[in-house]
Amino acid sequence: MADTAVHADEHVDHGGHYSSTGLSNNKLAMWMFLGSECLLFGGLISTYMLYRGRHSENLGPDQVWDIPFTSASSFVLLMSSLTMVLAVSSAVRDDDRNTKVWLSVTALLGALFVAGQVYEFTTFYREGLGFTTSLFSSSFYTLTGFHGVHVSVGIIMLMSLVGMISKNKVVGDKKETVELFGLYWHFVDVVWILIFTLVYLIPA
Amino acid sequence: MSTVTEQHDTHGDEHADHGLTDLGYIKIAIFLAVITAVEVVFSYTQDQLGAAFLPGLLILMAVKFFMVLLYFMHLKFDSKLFSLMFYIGLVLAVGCYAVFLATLHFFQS
Amino acid sequence: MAIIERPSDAVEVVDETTPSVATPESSYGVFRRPVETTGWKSWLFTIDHKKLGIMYGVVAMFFFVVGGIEALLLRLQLAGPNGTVLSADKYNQMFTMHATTMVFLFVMPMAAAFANYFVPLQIGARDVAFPRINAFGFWAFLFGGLFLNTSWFLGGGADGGWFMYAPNSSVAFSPSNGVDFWGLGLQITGIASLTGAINLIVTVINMRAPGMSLMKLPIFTWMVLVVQFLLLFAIPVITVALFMLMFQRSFDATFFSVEAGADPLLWQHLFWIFGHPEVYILVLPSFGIVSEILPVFSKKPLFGYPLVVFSGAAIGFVGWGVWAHHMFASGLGPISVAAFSVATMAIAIPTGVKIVNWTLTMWGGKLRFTVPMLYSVGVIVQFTIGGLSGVTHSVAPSDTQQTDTYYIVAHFHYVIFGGAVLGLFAGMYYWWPKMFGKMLNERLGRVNFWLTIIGMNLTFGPMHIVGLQGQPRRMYVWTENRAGDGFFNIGFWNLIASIGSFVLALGILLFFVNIYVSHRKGTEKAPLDPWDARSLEWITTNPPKEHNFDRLPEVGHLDEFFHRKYEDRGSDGHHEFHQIATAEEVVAEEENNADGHIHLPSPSYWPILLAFSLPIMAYGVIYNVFLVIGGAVLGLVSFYGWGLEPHTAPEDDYDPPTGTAMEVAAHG
Amino acid sequence: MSHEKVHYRTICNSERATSSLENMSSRLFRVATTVAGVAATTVLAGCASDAPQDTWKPAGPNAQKIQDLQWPIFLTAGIVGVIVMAFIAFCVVKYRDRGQAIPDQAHGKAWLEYLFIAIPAVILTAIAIPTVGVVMALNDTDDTECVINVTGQQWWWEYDYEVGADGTICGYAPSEVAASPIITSGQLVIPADTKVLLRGTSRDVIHSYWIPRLNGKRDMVPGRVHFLRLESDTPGIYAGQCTEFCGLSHANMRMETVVLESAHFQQWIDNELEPYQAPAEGGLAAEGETTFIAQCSRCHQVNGLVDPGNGNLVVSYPDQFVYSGAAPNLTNFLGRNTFAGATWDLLTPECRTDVWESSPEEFGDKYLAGVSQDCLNEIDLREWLRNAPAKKPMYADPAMLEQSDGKVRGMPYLGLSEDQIDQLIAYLLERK
Amino acid sequence: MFTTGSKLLFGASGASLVGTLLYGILVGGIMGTVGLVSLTTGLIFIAGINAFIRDANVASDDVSQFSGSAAAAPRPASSVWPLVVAVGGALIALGVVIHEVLTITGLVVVLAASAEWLLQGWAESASSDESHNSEVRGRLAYTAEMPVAAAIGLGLIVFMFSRVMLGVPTKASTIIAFSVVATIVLIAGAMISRARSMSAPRMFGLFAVVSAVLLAGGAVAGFNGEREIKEHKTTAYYAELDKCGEKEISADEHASQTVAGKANSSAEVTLDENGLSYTRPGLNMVQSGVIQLPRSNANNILFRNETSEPRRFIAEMANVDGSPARICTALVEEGGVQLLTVNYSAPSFDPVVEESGGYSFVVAGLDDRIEVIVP
Repeated sequence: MADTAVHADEHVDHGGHYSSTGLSNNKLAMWMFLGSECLLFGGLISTYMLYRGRHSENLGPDQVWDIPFTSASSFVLLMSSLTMVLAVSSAVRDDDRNTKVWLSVTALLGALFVAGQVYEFTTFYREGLGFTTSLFSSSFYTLTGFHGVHVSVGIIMLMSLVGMISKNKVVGDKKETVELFGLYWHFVDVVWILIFTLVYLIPA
Repeated sequence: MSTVTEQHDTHGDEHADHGLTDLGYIKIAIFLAVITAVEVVFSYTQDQLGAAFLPGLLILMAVKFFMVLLYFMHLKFDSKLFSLMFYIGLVLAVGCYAVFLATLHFFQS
Repeated sequence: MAIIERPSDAVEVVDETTPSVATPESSYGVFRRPVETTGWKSWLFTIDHKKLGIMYGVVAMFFFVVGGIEALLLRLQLAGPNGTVLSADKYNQMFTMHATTMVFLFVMPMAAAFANYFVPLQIGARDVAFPRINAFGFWAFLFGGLFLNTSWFLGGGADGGWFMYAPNSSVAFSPSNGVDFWGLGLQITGIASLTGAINLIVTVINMRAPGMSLMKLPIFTWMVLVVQFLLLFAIPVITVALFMLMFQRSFDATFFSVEAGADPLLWQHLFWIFGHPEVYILVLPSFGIVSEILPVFSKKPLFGYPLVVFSGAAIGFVGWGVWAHHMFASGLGPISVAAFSVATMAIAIPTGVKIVNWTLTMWGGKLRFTVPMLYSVGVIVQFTIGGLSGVTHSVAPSDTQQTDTYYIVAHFHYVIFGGAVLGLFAGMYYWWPKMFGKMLNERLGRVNFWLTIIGMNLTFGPMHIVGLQGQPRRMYVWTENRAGDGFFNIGFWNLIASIGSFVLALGILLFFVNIYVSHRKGTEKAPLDPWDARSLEWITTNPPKEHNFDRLPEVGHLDEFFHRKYEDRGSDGHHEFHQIATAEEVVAEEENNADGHIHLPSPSYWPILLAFSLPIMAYGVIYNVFLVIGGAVLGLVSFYGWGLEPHTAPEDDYDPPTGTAMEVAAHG
Repeated sequence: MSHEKVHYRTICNSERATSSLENMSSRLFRVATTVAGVAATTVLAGCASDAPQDTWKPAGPNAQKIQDLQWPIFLTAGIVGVIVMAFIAFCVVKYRDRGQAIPDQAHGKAWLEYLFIAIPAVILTAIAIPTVGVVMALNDTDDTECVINVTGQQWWWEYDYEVGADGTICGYAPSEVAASPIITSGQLVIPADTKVLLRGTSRDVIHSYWIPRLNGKRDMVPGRVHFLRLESDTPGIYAGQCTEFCGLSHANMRMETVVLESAHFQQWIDNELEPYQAPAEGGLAAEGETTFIAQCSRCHQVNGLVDPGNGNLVVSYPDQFVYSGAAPNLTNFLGRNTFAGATWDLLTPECRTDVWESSPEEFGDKYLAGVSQDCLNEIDLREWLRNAPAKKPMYADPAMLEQSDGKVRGMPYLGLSEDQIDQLIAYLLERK
Repeated sequence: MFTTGSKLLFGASGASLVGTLLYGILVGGIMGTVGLVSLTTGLIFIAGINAFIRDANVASDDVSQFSGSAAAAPRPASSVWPLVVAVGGALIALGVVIHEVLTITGLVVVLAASAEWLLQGWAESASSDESHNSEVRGRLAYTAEMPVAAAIGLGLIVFMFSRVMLGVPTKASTIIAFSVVATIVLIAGAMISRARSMSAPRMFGLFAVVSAVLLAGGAVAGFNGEREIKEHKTTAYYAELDKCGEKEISADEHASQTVAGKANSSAEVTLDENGLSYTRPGLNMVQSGVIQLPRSNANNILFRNETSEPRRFIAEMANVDGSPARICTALVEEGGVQLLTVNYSAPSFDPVVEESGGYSFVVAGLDDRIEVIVP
């Protein structure tokens, strides 16, 4: 840990508290949380990679995927990352109106992505890939389900953030809160980038 | 009785956030969309690519991963401590799970 | 409860003649933010790291007694051949719950107790970085522990061993709800540890006193930092495994069922990737405590401080690469077995460095053998025995002879009881005056120490021999025809171990007697600096004020308190230390120029509510899905209640300023 | 050891000081007990008795390889332990507070610290190299001469002998061509001086096959096939026990490996494969046969058993009644001398010690004699037939069954009457 | 703070809640649980009302305080919640007739609306100045309103849009619908953020129109049902029809050709030019002709095809009652690997098995076979 011997006044982070590294506690906590989430999604992805061939006599991965649709939904999640960044940059410019607009657009795009997931799961289920059909299906649904829950929680946070900004109830530094929500959202998008390539594009 | 919740007025010593401009972000987003499209094309032309298929896909994935990480998540411009926190988690995850899959003969053809 | 009218700005409350408007007790009635500083509410809704530390300690000691009773029952069953004290099923539940309670509900929370209480004090901070998350962590741990132990009354405890290998953990092989309670209970305590880890890492990195660089950090805080990093990255792995176990048991997924072609080793790998960092999480905090205590009673700084820090970090980091040494006999390929065997040996080096540095700290010192010092020397001795017996089965071939026998039981009891639990007792005796203002009785402490050491060696020593004579672990009964003949056979050693366990129990009982004796009426208060200590937490009153430091201390040296009390007047290499200030003077100097406005975050009831929603959801998974939805809604609402709540309560949450007699009188 | 002396004198500071009496007594007392404790444990370990599963008494080349690697490491650990304890004890005695001045606040000497990294590193590399060698040696199974399938299930072991392509079993040609391969349980019979490879799996949970005197243990994991090399030069009976927690009766899941000379092994194979002889008409054994067919043949298979009533082959389907899908094959039940997961003896105590403690030369004949009428331990066998779940805890009572869809785990309570038990014992006496 | 009245009520509802839980878990029994549950809800409802109605706290005998209190003074403002409660009640009735989902939604609407109604009544009487009242209401309500509103919004969008995508006739049209809506949202967002002049009410109007369209689309798609998605036929299905033949069947197209994690396989069967052979992991002896597998135990058999044209691997199971006659993999291309989990319940010397030719591993279209002995 590089010992940042920085003189005192620079140590006051924009939260107003004294801090030894000049960084905000919340952002440090969020990055640590994302670091530990790597382990969580890493475990789920490696379980999926182990069990992807295990569907004795049942539907295999490539018989079920609908690559065009999934790439469209990946495109949507990517764009929601863009709108999130625009929301953060307008928050930094203290332009509340645009922040709210871009946050709602991000939430809407996220909702579209989740709708796409629900659609995809229903079609797989109709095609005979239930949660308990085979090891491949159990591990696939668990991985994408966990990711879907993270996206949905993110959307609910985004929508309530819009509500909080409009009612001016945001506790602490508004810029930083929007930035932290942005970090969470980008992490969820980054995890989908991994899932999209490893699960869908690499044929079993 | 003032009922406005404590609103810290952020005093201006915030170091200039020299991230990208909005236009810069849009350019990156388009670049990522193009890479996604290339990846999908890769997945359809597996047999033409032969051996370069798997490494190609993985490299494209890594490029997208780090693009979003460094630019959208501002890791490139923020303090090294944030990158350290995230990269310890990433390295541990990739390392441990790679060894775990290796012991289960995952990488044998 | 409901609101009494507030004076509206429009109406000018001027003369006394208008009806005496009952000033608002407060505007929100029962939903008011709790701001009391005394009484049960101050404990229930506290966010003060000291109160939470004490509560962690009390609950951990309670679970220590529960785990201890389970251990005594196990030893009673194995005292003689064909034991009838416990049936096979009860025995399996007993040893599973003994291990789970001791690891997850005693040693980890006890370390959390010391970490919560002393890390802010040692780095010169007023509180942890996120006080309300700290409160949530404690309550989630408490509810998780209680949830885990309600399994006894709802169909029997978990009965698959503390690492709950698959397929034995599936519904067909352990039909009772015990394993569900085990899995969901550990999820809840896992969430508690994860939030605690994030909280403490940010505290140590970001809230050190001015001047305290990372290389001037007290060694206990260093070890806690390494432990929290281990927790931060280990808990998600066990969360993945426990979710899969839950899906398998409650929603009949097929993760570990062999009929679908599953590989049971998936559970073993995931559990031990968490499991091995977990055992370093157990032992490193008490390494930190011992490294704090030895310099104080040797009157010498810790020998090779930077190396002790780096070896702690090395243990933590290399700990991630050795997990498969728990699985040498489970059929990994020869290359993996050889690789993990060598990696496991590599861990012995930093551990060896720690033991040597402790001894060299004592070398040339001025040793005073108070009870904390006795316990610390006990840790060095017992942990060395445990460490050396560990080296013998880091060698894979000899591990295939020893794994899953009582030799391993002996090894990990020497390492965890000898290494961690003795260290925690040393910490309690050392920091008791700081926490409670009273000294624990020295004579009773010595008897407690010696009984514990003798009991421990009598119980776990013979297990080495019984293990090498081939008695496997987790056998609910041993019989004559496998015990071998001659006087010193397995039977003899099992009997000695059982007797030893009761001596140990007596030793531990004496600790509680000591607490009672030292806190009776009339026992005088402890002096401000009873041990002539060295680190920053002693520059506070006993027990410390709510805001810890009147002035954030300016830190110049590693052992700041020692350097404020003593000055080196020697010249050209010859050292001569003279006391320049007593502890009282140092503390008084701090009080004289206290900071003006100290703003402390105020208590809140959202953490306990959010923590309470977790067991409701867990019961829902086992009994009825609507409970899950109810718990989820409660969780969501309290999550947002917490999110919308400012750090410090706006004034209208407080009772009217107690200063104005009139309101108080009117309100009555 | 020489370097030890040098560095001790330099760093120990020279002041001497008096010490109060009280400190002296507690110090000596502590040092005495630490040294006594360490000495006691090592001494007592030495004179432990010869338990059957002693891991320090190898009786085969594989266990010998482990033992040759193991004992020097125990010795090194002991020596390092004694040195460290002495180092601590010396420190504790020497530097007690005798009122000396505040010691030099030394923060540590770099070279000393690196020395104490180097020494363990050297010792550990010295241990690591032979370890890797032995790991590789124990795992190469190319020179296998005999493959036997070992299958663990809840709470007993089953062995079936691989019939090679040329019809031989472990290289021994049976006198008649076998209708079905040899299946036994509890006691694994192997020829002496042969490189036997156990190919092991499990039918329900993870078990672990371990004969301490022949080789280390190997987990038998369901859905996986693991290999364990067993070999022994001296005939005899070597005890072992399942050592991976496998549920209720993990403690009652034992096994023995019986090592026979090649002639005796040939005799054993021929005895195992001789066709089924029905018991003499009208005798108690004949009634026992009908009771066996009625009560036991649903799960227990006796190869070649023909139902006298309708003359067709009696085939048992344990997987419809037992959750793990198998029950011990009783074709040569009294050919072995333990039963019910090798936990109880079929021999009376005297006969048992006679067979178990016999010298390697006459062990073969004693073992092949099987269990005679007067040597039969009737108490345990009757108790087992009367109420098996009471004797050995198994999930055999219907209340616990709905999770394992109605199938029992282990032998259920059959409610046999006393004379039915007599008939069965008479019948079983002929199964050798 | 707690008046005696509310202490009694809160205590009673707490006690009955615990009683219901204990009774429900330990004893069970429909009648008891229903009775206790209704008792608890009643008590909680009354305690709730008592907590919200202000005068419960004023000492009843102190007339001066009562007359002076603000509750008596201002007229309660108009509120929408009574209307919503009525709509909820209607929904419940409607649901009983049409579909019970409506009843549940009606119930939820009634509960939510009455909670809001009580809250508003309580907040209004908090004090006479307006800003404090909204502040008080906000502080309590937002904790529940914001997340629940967000969750309902998310649920609506996801459900409605997925119904639309399922209702659309072909796969291609789903993708088009999906990307079109996404681009519209994106462009609309860009335009709104550009156009500074957009005032709040116009934006609110736009938002109302969009949600109306979405609801209508979802309802229409929901009612006329999903498009017909046919179920993929698996090799298990064809095995029952005894169609594990040589030629390709619909279960074969782009079947996956790799199996990860080969550590836990009982045997690896390889088909090459000179026929079928197998190796057991850990014992590198290539064997053929006969293989011995344990009985009633799941064995993972890996099949690797080294020949040039695609082959199908079949395990003959000699249909002992209950188990299918044979199970087979999909067609394995050259160099591909597939997994088959076999479980033999009867021994190979069982007469039923012997009549049907015994257990064996065969490849469709070739006569080479590996006989399986099950002891």
